[in-house]
Amino acid sequence: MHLTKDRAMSKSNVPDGSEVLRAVPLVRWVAKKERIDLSLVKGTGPEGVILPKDLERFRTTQSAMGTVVPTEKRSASSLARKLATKKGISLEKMSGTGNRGRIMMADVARAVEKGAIFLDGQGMFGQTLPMTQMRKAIAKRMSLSVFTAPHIYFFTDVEMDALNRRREEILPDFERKFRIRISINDFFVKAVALTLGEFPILNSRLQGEEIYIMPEINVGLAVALEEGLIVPAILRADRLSLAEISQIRTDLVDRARTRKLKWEEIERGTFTISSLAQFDITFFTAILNPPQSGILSIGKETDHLALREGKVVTKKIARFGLSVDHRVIDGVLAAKFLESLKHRLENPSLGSL
Amino acid sequence: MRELTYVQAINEALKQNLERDERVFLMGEDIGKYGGIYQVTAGLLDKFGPQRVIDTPISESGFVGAAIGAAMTGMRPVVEVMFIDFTTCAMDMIVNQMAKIHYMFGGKGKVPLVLRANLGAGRGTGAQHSQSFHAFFLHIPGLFVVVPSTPHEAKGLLNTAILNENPVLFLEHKKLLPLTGNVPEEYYTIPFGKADFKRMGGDMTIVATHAMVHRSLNVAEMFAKEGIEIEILDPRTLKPLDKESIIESVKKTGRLIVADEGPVTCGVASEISAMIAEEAIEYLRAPILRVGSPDAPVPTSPLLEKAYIPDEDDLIQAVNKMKAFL
Amino acid sequence: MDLSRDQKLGLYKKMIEIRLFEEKIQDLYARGSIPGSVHLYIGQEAIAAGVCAHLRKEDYITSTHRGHGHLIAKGADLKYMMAELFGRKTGYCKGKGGSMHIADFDLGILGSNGIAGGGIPIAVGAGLSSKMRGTDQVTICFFGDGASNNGTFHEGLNFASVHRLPVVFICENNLYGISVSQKQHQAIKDISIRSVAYNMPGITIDGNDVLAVYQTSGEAIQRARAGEGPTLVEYKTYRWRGHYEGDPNQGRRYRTLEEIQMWMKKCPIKRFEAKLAKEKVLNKKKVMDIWKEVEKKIEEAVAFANQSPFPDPGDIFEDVYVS
Amino acid sequence: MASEVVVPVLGFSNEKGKIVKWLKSEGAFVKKGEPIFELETDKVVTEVESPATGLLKKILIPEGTEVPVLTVVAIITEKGEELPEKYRTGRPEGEKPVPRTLPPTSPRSSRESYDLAILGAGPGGCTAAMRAAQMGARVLLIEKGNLGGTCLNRGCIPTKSFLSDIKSLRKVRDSDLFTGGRKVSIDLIKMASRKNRVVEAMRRGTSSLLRNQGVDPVKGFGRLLGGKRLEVSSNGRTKVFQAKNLILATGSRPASISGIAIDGKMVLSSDEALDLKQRIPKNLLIIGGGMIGVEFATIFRGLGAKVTILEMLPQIISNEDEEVVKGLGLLLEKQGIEILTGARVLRASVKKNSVEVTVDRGGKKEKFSGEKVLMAVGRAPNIDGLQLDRIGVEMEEGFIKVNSKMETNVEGVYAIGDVIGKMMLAHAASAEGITAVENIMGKVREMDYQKIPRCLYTFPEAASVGLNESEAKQKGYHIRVGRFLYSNSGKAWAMGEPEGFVKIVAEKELGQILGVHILGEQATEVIGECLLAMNLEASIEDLGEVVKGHPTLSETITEAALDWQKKGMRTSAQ
Repeated sequence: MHLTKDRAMSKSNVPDGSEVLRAVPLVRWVAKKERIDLSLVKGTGPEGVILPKDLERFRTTQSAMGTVVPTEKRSASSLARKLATKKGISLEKMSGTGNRGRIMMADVARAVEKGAIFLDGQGMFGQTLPMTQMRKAIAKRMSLSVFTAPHIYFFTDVEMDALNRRREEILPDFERKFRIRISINDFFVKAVALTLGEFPILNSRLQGEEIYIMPEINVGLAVALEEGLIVPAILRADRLSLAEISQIRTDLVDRARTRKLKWEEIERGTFTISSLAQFDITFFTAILNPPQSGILSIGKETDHLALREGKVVTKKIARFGLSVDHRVIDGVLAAKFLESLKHRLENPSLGSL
Repeated sequence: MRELTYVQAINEALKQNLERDERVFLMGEDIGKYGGIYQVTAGLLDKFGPQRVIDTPISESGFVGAAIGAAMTGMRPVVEVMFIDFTTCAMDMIVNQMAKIHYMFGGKGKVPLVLRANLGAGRGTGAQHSQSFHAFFLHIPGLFVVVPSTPHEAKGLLNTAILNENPVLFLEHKKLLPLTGNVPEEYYTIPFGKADFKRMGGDMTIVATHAMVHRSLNVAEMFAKEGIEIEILDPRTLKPLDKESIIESVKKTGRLIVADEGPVTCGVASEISAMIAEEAIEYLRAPILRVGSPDAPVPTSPLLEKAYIPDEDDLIQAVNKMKAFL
Repeated sequence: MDLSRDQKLGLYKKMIEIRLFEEKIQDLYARGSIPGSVHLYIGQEAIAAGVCAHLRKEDYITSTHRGHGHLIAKGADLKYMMAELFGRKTGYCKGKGGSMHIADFDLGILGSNGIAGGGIPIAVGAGLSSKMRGTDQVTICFFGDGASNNGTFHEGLNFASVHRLPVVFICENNLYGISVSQKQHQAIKDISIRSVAYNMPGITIDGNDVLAVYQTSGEAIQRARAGEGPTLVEYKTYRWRGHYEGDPNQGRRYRTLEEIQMWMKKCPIKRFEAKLAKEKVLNKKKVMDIWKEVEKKIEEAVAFANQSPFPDPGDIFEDVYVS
Repeated sequence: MASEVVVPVLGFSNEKGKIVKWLKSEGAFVKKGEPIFELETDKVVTEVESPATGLLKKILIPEGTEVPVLTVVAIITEKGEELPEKYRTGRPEGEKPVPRTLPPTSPRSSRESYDLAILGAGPGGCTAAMRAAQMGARVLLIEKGNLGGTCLNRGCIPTKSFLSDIKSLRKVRDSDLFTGGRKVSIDLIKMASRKNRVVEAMRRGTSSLLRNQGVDPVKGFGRLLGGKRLEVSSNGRTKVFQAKNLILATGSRPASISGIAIDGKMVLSSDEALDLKQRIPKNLLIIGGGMIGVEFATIFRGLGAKVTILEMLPQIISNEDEEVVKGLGLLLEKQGIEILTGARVLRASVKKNSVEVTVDRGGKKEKFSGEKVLMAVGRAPNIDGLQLDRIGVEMEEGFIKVNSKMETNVEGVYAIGDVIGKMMLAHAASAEGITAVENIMGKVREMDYQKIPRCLYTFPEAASVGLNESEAKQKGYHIRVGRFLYSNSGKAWAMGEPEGFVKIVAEKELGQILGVHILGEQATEVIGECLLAMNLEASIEDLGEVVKGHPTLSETITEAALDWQKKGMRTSAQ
C-alpha cells in the first residue's frame, strides 16, 4: 500500500476510446531521435507499454521491411485500384501510405515486390503464376539441400498424454500471468533446444571439410503461408523459459503471417522443427534446411490402444521424424537424440519442461 | 574493528566534540541526568558538567531560539529535540530564524548549530512521536539535512555537522538506534553531499534513506537469487543532495525506485523522482516508483503500525512491478 | 545617575537623528524609493536613545520590525541603513534584508526581526553565550506589547531567569499590537507584572521621558552586567504613525484622532528640548545647528543610497549557506 | 524649494489612486504632515499629508481623477517662490509620472535557444516558419531585408501587379470598342505606386501572420558560427542564437554572363527593371529567354518598348513542352517581341546612350544595339557571407546540395528554395519548406517535383506540371496525348482570348496523368484541377467525368481528357 499508485498499471484508454500509446521515456527519446513511429511498435511491457527491447526488435525488423502503416479502411486511389487489378492482387491486407491510410500506387507496387496476396481463387485456374520471391528462394534452397546433403531418416512414436496434461495444468496460470496461450509447439521447441544442448553435433553445419558446432541454439519453426513455408527461428531457445518461447513464437508467427519478419530472423536457425500437427497428416519426412544438419518433423496426434499394467488404455501418440545430414551425423547419435527427446516429452515433470 | 551501536556512535561523536572544542555545548530536554530519551547523551553530564550539558525546560521555541542566539554569538550548540515531532513547537525558530539569518542579513553572521532529533515509526509511539516529516526541512533553504543509516556514518556525519558553519538538522532513525556496526575510535568526518553506494547492480536503482537502506539491502539479496541486481544508493545527506551519483546510477540502470520513510506526497522520494524526471528522463526504461509511508498519521496498534511502515514487503512489490520492465 | 551636559546633548541628538531619519523614510516611501513595507518609530525615540546610551559596542541587542530607532541608537551607520532600505547592494545586508531585517554583528546588532517575539529566545541565547564565554556583555531584547503574549516571551523569560542570564527585556508598550489595543489583547495593565512569574524584577516607566528611561534601563543593565540576572522593563509610549506606512489615516480605523494628538503633545523630543532649554543646555541656535547637522547626515545617506547599485539578479543564491 | 505632492505608495502594492477630495484649496498655506487631499485606492480611503510646509501653489490633478501612484498632483512652494516653469501650464504635456527608482523587473535573461532557426524570410522561409510554429516548435526567422523575399519584393507579386495593369491597357488599346482607345496611355508613376501598395500590404499581412503563429522574426544578416549556432548582425550589433535545427532559405539574386557586369543603369537585372521610375527604353535587349526574360519582355513590350530576346538555346523557356514553346513563341512574336534563339552573347559594350551586344549565332557574329540591356540569364544562390564552410555544407554546381527530404549533408541542417537551385519558384520553395519542417518535426516526407506546377505570366499565360510529351516518351511510358483548343471554348471566345490549348500527357495502361501543359488565358488558374487530380492519383478517365460549369475555361480540361479517351465531342482533330 505504500507504493505510489502506479500509472503504468492503470487503464490505458482515454475517454474518447482511442488507445494511448505507452512507452517508457528511453523509448520515446530514442524514437524521437531516430524518428520511429511508435504506433507501429508492439509493446511487451505491462499493459503493452513499449520497452527498449521492443524498440530494438522493431528497429531491426524495420530496416528490412521499410515503413508500413497499417490501415483499417480500404480507401485507395483510382490508379492504385487499377494497378492492383492489373497485377491480380487484393487490396484487402495492404497498407496505405496516403492521407488517412489511403492506398496509393506506390503501396501496391511495394506489395507486388514483396510477394502478392492473390485474390481468393479468382481467375487462378489455367493461369501461369509468376514465382514470388519467396517461392523462388524455397525452390532453390530445397533443391540445394536434397542434392548436396545425403539425408537419413529416423522415426519414433511419442506418447503425448503427459505433455498434454502438463499443458492443461499450466495453461490458465500462463494466461493470467503472461497473457499468452501456451501451445504444444512451445514444448517441442523447448524440449528440442534442451536436447540439442545434450547433443551439440545436431546443432552444427558443415563448412568445407570442417564441422562447425554452432555457438547458439536457435530453433527454427516452420510456418506455412499461402505462398510457401517460412522458418523464423527462436534465438537461444535453450536459455528461454517456456513463457518466453511462447511469447517469441507468437510474435514471430504473427509477423511471418503479416510478412514483417526480418531476414536475420529467418536466417539464424540452427535446427528446424516442422510440425503439421494441425493438419490431418500423421507422418511425413522433411528436407533439411541448409546449412542446418537436422530437422524434426511432427505429425498429428492420434489415438492408439496400449497395454498398461495389464489393462488396455488409449494413448495419444504423435509420430516424430528426424532427418539428418549423414555427412555430419551418424545413425547412432541421431537415434540417441531422438530417444532423449522422446523421454523428455513423455516425462515433462522430470525435466525442465 | 570495534563495533558500536548507532546510539553509542553518536554519543562518542558528541563526547569527542565536547573535548575538542570548548565552544561546543549540548542542550535539550532530559539530556543530562536522564541521558536523553534514547540514551544518546548518557554519561556526558557527568563528564562535562551542567554548564555544557544543559537540561532545558520543556520549551522548544525557547531553547532552540537560545541555541540560535548562542550560535550567532560564537558558540556551537548541539541541540536535542526529543522527537522530530516536537520541532513543530519551534518552527518559527527553525524556519524563520535559524535558516534565514545568514541570508537575510546579507551574509553577516552565521548560525553554526546542530539540531538533533529522531524520526521514524516502529516503536509504537503513535501519531505524535513517530513521524518522518524531514521533507519539511528540505523546503527551507538555509538548512542542511543529514540522515545517517549506519553507526559509522552517524559518527562521521555528526562530526561534520558540528564543524559546519550552517544550521544542520541531524536526524536519527529510531529503528536504527540499536543497530551495530564498525566505528573507528578516532575522530573522523564524512563529507556532506556525497552519496554512498551500499550495493552495486545494473538492473535497477533504489535510492534509500535511513532504515529503508537496510530494508532495501535485504530485498536486493532476495532478488539477486533471481539474477536481478539492484543498486542501492544512500544519499546520506538530503541537503546537500548528491544528484550526480543518483543520475549516474539511473543512467546505468534506467529504472528507479526511491524509498524513504516519509509520506510519499511531496516527500523526499517525490523530490528525487522529480529531479530525475527533469534531468535524466531520457534514460528511464520504466516509470519511477516511490516507496514511503501512506498519507495517514502513524497509528499505534502494532498491527496497524506494521502495515503503516514501508518495509521489505512494499519494496518487494515495487521491485516486482519494476521487473515487468526488464 | 547624573548626566553630563554632553551626555544630555548626546541623548537629544540621537533622538533627533531617529526622528528625522524616520520622517525622511516616510517621504521617500511615499515617493516610491523604498520597496516593501516600513514601520516607523516616530514617537518612541526616547526608549531606544535612553537604553542604548548605556551600551558598549560589544553588547548585544535584538530588535523588532519597528527597529530603525534601535539600530540608530546602537550606532548603525545611516548610509548603510538607507541603502538597505533602498534595496541596494551597499546596504547593511546587501539589499536582501530591507527594513525589517537589518543586522550588524560587529556593532552587536543581532538583527531586527519580522516575527513578533522572534528575537526574544535569540537574545536569551546571546545572554547564555556571553555567560558561557565568561564576558560581561549585556543583551538588550526589545519587543512590544503584542509580542508579550507570544510563547517566546514566556519561554525566553523563563530560560533567562533559570540560568540568570545577562539579558534586559525592554517592552515598548505602544498600546497597540498592530490594530488591537492592549485592553483587547491582554487582561493586565502593566506588562511588567509578568516578571513576577519568572522571579525577576519588573518595572513600568513612562517611555516618553528619556531621562526616566535612561535611569531605569541603566539599573537593569548594571544588574545584568553584575551577573544578577535578567530584568523586565516596560516603557509606556505611543507610535505616531500607523502600524506601517500606508495604514490609512495613521491608524484611525482603530484609534481616535484625539488620542493621537494627545500623545503627540507628549512628544519625547519636545519634552526633553524644553527641559534642556530650561537648564540652558540648549538654545534656539544650538537646536537649529543640531537639526541642520542631522539633516545633512541624512541627505548624505540618501545620496549614498541613490548612487548605490542594485544587487545583481545572480546574487539570489549568494549567502544561502556559509561556504 | 518647491515640493511635489505625489500620489503616495501606500504599503504593499497599490498601483493607482483616485483623488476623492482636495482638503486644501489652491493658494492655501499648508503645514508639513497636515492632510491635504483624500485618496481612494482599491484597498483604502486615506488622507494624504503634505510633504512640506508652504503654499499649495498649484493643484495639478482635479478631484475625481484616478491617476497612477507617484503622479505629481500638486506643488507646494516656499513663501515668495514662483511656480516652477514646467508646472505653469497645467499638466506638462507628455510628462510621465516620475518613475519609481526600483529597477524594472526584467525577465530572466533566457538563453536564446530555438527548435528551429530559418535563414531567410522568403516564401520558403515564411511558410516553413509558420508550419513549424503550428507544429509546436519555437522558431526564429532571420531576414536581412524585407519579409517576403524575392517573390514579394522583387519578383512574382510586383510583376503581377504590372502585368495586370498592362493587360487592362492592352485590352483598351487593342480593341476598337472604345473610342479613343489607341490614345490611352499608362501613368508609370501611379502604376509603380500601386505596385508598392500591393507589396506593402502583403508585407504587413505576412508579418502579422508570422506573429499570429508565434514565430520570432529577427532582422539582420545571419551567419553560421559552427554547430547550431548563428550570429545575427544588424546595424553593427550582433547577437548569437542557438537552434536545434537550421533551414537555409537565403534565396538567390540575378546572375550575369561572365564579362558583362550588371550596372543597374544600362545593363539591368530584374531588380532594377522593376523600378519603372526610369523612362521606358525605346528598345530593350533581353539576354535570356527563360521565364524571367519572357515575362519582362511581355511587360516592356506592353509598355511600348521594342523588345528583342536573345536566347542561347534552340528554344525559349527550355524544358517546356515543345508545342507550348512553339505556340508561345508565335504569340509573342505576334505582339512584336523579337525572339532570336541559338544566340550566344559574347560581350556587351556600353556606349553613351546605348549598349551594343555581340552575339555568336551559328558561328556568325552579329551585333545588336539596345537602349538598355536586361540580363535574365538565371539566378545565383545567396551564399556569400553565410559561412557555410563553418559547418561543412556540401555544394553541388554552386547550389546547396540536399536530398529529397531537403536535408543537407550536415545533420539537422536543411536547405530550401532558390538556394538549392532545384525549381526556383516561390511555391516550390514553400513546398520544400513544408517538407523540411515535417522531417524536422519527426514525420517522413519527401519532395515530389513531379507535382509542382510551373506558371508563366505572359499574354496569354502558360502553365504546366509533370512530364512533357518527349520526357514521358524518353522515360519509356506508353503514352497518349489529349488536346483541346481554346478556340473551341465558348468562354475563351467570349472573353476575346481564343488563343491557346490544353495538352494532357497520360500513360495508356492505367490512364495515369503524367503531365499537363496549357497555353492560354488564365492557364495558371485552369491547371489547378489537374494538380489535384495528379495528387489524388485520379486517372484520366476520372478527369473526363467531371461536370463543369458552362461556360468556363476549365471545360477545356474535361474536353482534353475526353479527347484522350477519343470521346471528345467538341474537338476537331488538330
